[in-house]
Amino acid sequence: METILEISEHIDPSTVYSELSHPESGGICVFVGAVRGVTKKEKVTSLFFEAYKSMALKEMQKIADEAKEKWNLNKLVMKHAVGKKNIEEPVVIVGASSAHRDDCFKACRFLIDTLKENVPIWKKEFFENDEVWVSSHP
Amino acid sequence: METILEISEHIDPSTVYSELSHPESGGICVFVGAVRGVTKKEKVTSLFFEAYKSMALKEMQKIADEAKEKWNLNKLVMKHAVGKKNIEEPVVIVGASSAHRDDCFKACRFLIDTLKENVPIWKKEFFENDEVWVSSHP
Amino acid sequence: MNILLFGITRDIVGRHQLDGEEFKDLSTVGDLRNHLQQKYPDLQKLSSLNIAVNEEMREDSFIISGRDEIALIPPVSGG
Amino acid sequence: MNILLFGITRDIVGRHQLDGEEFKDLSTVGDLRNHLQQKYPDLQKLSSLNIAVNEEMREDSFIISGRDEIALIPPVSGG
Repeated sequence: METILEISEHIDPSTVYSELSHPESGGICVFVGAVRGVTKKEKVTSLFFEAYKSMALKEMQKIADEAKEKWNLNKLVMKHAVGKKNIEEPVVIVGASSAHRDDCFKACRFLIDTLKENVPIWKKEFFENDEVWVSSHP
Repeated sequence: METILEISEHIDPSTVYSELSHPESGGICVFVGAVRGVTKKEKVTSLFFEAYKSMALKEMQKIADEAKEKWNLNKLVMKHAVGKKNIEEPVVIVGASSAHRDDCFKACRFLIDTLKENVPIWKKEFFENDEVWVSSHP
Repeated sequence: MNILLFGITRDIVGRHQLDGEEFKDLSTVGDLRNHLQQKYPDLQKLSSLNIAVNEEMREDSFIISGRDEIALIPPVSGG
Repeated sequence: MNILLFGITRDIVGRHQLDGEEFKDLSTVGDLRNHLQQKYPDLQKLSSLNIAVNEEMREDSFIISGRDEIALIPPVSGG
């Protein structure tokens, strides 16, 4: 299975279809996570992402391998942005293509859920008068 | 909720993110259906799609309205291509954006499943020596 | 009354559209389906054959009139 | 041994990286965590604090050596 993994300053949702397109794929499912202007009722001005890049890419590869075992996939993409991101900017793109749609839907959901749990990337939320590393404290 | 419905000769997956992006949306989920080179072990050369366009757009609006009632969505897109489509070409694009990812994933799956059941669009498969309107016969 | 034909129903009938003048004495969706299935027996072989009146799918008991736009809806297969 | 610091652990310690010379007598992941939590008490307030050795998350009993790349992994929050 062709797998594209990337951690970089800018990720581009407009190219993901050409990356996932495959002559044996009838279905392509993509999830894009973007910066939302409000969280828990507070107004967010921007986010900052930091990655332990070499380890994060290894963890992403493990997730890709696990997805490939669970479902029949032809192609798979996982990309995460780092640095400062403003509202509406994409921060994560995951997707897969498969012969039938059930596989790519389930794989896509698994990719984003597992990325959020396991990949060493950290997000700081900037509010008007505060900044917080998300989930750091109980 | 802003809703984009379209039935046309060419649909473009590369623009769908900008169409679904929204300052209150943390998640965007998109499904693209494309022409697959094999179906039930036979080699497909191309597909042809035909729509009862005015009724199809009405049915798509009903599906969009139902999705909007079921989930918290900020934007929604449903596009279907008509005419002759070659292998790997996109034939359908559906997607939604929402504050949290669960809503856009569930809505996206609902949009494609319901479109396939209810919208008056017909697909003919062309094989090397045959052509068949899909699902016409028991 | 115009009757629009799509997909395999157009192939069976051999036309995109039928002039409704011939069907003006038929009063319901069910009557129209029966009439067409007698005249074009290959329509009986389809997995299903629904009828839309003014862009809404209708039951057999639905009354049709000369001003309606009617369409034959064979099994859909979009997506 | 280098110790890499990310996210809130970098803010707490005030540096991107610690020179491992200070920790050369510690033999396990658990020992290292205890040592750091004593020296930087704010590390005890985190929801969790994992330790990666050569880019793999390791249990407290895992033996560390002077050649390892070690990283403090506070609660991840990507996506």
